[in-house]
Amino acid sequence: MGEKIGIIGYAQSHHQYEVQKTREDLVFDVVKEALAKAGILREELGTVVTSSTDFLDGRTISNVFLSMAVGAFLKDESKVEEDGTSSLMYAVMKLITGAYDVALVEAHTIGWGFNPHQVSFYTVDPLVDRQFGVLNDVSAGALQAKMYMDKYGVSEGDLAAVAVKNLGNGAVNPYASRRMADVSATEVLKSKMFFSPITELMMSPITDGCAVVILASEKKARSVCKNPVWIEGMGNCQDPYLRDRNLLSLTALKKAGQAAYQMAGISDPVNDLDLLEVSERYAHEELMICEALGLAREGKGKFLVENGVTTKCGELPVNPSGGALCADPICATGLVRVVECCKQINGEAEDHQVSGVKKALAHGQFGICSQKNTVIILGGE
Amino acid sequence: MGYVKDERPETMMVEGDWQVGAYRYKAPRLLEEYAQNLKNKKIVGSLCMGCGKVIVQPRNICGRCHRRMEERKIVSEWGSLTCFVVSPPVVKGKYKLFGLDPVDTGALKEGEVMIPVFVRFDGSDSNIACLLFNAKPEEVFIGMRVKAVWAKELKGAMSDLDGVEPIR
Amino acid sequence: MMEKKFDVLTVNGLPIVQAQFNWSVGVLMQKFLKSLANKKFLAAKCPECGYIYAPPRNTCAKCWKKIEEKDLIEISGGGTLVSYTVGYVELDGKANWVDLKKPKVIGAIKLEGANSLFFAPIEADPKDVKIGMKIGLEWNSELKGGWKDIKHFKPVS
Amino acid sequence: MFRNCAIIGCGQTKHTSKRRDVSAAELAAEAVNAALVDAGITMKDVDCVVSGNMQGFGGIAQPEQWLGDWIGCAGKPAIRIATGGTTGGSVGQGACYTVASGMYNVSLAVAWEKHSDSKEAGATTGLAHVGMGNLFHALAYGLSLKNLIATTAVGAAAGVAVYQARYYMQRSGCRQEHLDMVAAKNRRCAAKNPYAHLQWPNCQPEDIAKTDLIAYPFRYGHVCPASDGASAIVVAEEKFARKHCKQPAWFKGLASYSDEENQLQSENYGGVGVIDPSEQMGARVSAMKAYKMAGITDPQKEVDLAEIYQPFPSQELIFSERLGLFDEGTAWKHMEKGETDINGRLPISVSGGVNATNAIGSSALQRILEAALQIMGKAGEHQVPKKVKTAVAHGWGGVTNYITFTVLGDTPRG
Repeated sequence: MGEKIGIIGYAQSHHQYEVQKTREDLVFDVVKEALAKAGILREELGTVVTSSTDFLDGRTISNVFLSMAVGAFLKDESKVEEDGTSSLMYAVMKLITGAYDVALVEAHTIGWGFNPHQVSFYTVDPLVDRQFGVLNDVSAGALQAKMYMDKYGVSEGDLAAVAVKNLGNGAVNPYASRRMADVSATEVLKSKMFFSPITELMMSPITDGCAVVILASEKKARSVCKNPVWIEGMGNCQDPYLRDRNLLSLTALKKAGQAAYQMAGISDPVNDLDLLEVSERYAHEELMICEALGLAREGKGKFLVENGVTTKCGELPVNPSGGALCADPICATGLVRVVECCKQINGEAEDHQVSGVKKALAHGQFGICSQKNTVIILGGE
Repeated sequence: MGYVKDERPETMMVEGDWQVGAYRYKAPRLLEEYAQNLKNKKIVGSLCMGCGKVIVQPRNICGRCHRRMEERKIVSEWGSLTCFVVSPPVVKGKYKLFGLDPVDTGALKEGEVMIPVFVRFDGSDSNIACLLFNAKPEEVFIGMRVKAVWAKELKGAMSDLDGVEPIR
Repeated sequence: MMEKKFDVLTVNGLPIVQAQFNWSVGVLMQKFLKSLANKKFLAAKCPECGYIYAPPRNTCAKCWKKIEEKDLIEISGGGTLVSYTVGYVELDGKANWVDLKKPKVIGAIKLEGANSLFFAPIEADPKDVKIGMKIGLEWNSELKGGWKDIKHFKPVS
Repeated sequence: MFRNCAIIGCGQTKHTSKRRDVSAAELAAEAVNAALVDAGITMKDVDCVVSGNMQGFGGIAQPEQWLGDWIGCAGKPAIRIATGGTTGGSVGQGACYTVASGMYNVSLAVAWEKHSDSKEAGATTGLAHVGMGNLFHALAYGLSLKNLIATTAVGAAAGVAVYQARYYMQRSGCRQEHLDMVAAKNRRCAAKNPYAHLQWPNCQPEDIAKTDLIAYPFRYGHVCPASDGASAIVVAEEKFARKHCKQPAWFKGLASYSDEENQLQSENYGGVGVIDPSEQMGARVSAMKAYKMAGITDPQKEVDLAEIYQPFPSQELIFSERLGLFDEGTAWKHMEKGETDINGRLPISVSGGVNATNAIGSSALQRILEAALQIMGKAGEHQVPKKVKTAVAHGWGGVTNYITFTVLGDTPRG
């Protein structure tokens, strides 16, 4: 990357199933908080990139009435209709060109307004799968989980272990919506079955939520911020549609990860990274994500959890904030991961702080079975 | 000579729907406040303490100053036209809203000529769209002074402000 | 239409409002749907890389070669079950989860003679379903040329 | 650092009201193929795909997940950008930023719309969905049906553009006959563009004046159609561009500033502080920024051609002034003299523009594409006779508050 881009401000909302705020207020409050954190005024913004989708928000051109709330009045504005990490990537690219100094990235989803799983049904092939009416993100996720478990000998208990780990982590995260301390594997397995093997506690909860990150060019970042978090690498990739894709591994994430590692000069992710925050919509996805990011060989992801490598006090903590299993505001989930990484690097994560985090990886995904993936590598000074 | 026609074969179609009506939204109580004030023949707007703009109907956030508009201001029921359009006579079946014909529902009468206008009520910095009554289309001009026409029965609803009419 | 709660209001939509669509399918897909009436299940073989798409499509995603009508081949419609899930709920189309009285099996079928997976409900008792099973296609008695011609997918012994 | 980048290939489909010979995926693929062929490259050369459309119109959420395989997303970095009417413009600018930042060398931008997939004419529910939350909200507080119909939908199609036109006409002294002239020019130009939708060879203002009135000043002959169609461009960095293209169209400046909502309502049925929707502050600021980036000091002299997003003829006049191409209130006078015609001093929307072809998601990308074609000299029958050195492409969307503005040139940025 030619120029260095730093994160100077970030904020997230308290994610809940039904936030008692209008969409406009929800976004406005978080944007205000992030601007205050960065110590800059709205007038100093150069460009604004938002992230939300029309079907999830229930408005065609979902960003159109939010321009004022995100502070984009007479500012360069665009909307990436994907996960927040993709809009972060786009904003970084805009900053690298030098066209603007400061960028605000905003992502939100109102999950309460309309069941996002119904929306996922609207994303499948309208000529084939939508006609059969059985495919949605949960059933497809279950198919993937079953295939993965069958191939690599992973049991339901292994998936439950992931959920137990993340739910336990999320219990001390004040922003998480699903906070269940001391949940046991049996409880996870006994919770309401949706599509076997996926139970309610193995899938991410629907929440409303919003996250904001403010980026700045190196010069600007150093002038306004004591401890900017630098974007060291980023990568993005999309998999083919479900029908023609290898469901057993997340090929797109592998490519995205490699691109990001190369950019950040990381050859051995296990040693070079201090922490990962990944968006796992289902328990099995965390295992597959860890494998695709090179933390374990294919099919061996379960040993990371079993041996405690990825716990909060393990060698390489994954999702100390609880991850998407504790709060999943669809479009914002990836950006929340970035915010969590920044907090960890700056030592602001309070109860779920991991000590000595210098380099962290944030992952965002979008689409059925993690079809689109973005990887961002962040580093402190 | 007219438009060039483009003929091409058609393939079969498969169907699907999108339940737009099943969405839910959260809204602030501003419109409630506005409607309740209409019952007392008052038009309320929100005032931004940053730029001093008064917006009717009240809105929550001033994007110019990026701050909440917490103050309220009652604006005059007198105002001036900033824009007007004369519609052609209403014809049954020509235009439908959500599958309903305005003439069938009794909202409009066949052959009626409407004059939708934008009005800026004195003391406000925004337009309101409504209908102009008691005026002939050829008399209307931009900048015309108008005043609010209130519904016969005030219910505390948006329909209390029926429209505007010229001040004579 | 509205309920009072906290400082914000909940605005519900009008259930009568819905958007309806009819997606045109294109030439190859039309051929596929029409030939279902003759109990034929078509697939498209990429003339360049040989990858077989079922149902057919006109552009190869792997090598970006145009696929034409001459590249259509017939396959059985049956295949091997590579994964399945038992659904205890389903979406009602209006964004609600509805509990199913009778759980439903959804399968990912690797179609015989094709490279694509096919996702479909499978008519079977959840207890009897196993990965690696052979799945066959059963036709409806009335054939009109469309998806409704397929009665269901079912394990074959 | 802004790395030089240029458009090296353009592809679009024939636009018409019903493209039912193809599926939405095949439609988008058609444009992508044409762009690759035009650039003389294969999909292997493409590093990144930027795509977009308006999902509510086709009823498919996040369609690039399904039809990504048709437009080359599979196994590649892919970004979906959608900003309403400006979707195409944002997609084109997105492709530019991906290359200009040095992240990728060759990017493909593709945008499409398939209105005929909706069962209603013009996908009205998808469109009304913009303010659906507002509408449900206001109806619950007793918004009268009569008021609603009268104010939001005078004559169904025209909506707020009627008011905007009235404001402009009041400000500038332009008359209805000038709108006829603009519409006739666009129909005539479209007849020379094989991809355009509403083609009417030798259309004269009198022909347009014969069509029925929707609401003064608009006639049926003025209004844009709802088209099916797609367009795609290939953007490449300098070295690659020079190798593969004799005359690439270089990106010189770009901006997309948004204004306050221009149409009476904000979220939750609040009012807005914009009195005059023809003022278009967003367009003015975008133009300022883009001209500055491109090093243009006097756009009236330096711009050779403009592609303006004008679903209604009044908007061609409004935006050509707001973008600094004419003095305030004079665009119609220049148009009257034939300066904006295909062989005029400053040809505007000689492809027929959005007035003749409106596949919403793709329309704004088509503006960039047509501007590029003129610079590359590939426009064919509607190529302007003079040498085009600098061309500008504009798009508006949202509730007339979003603007994309792109300056293209025949030489790279200095």
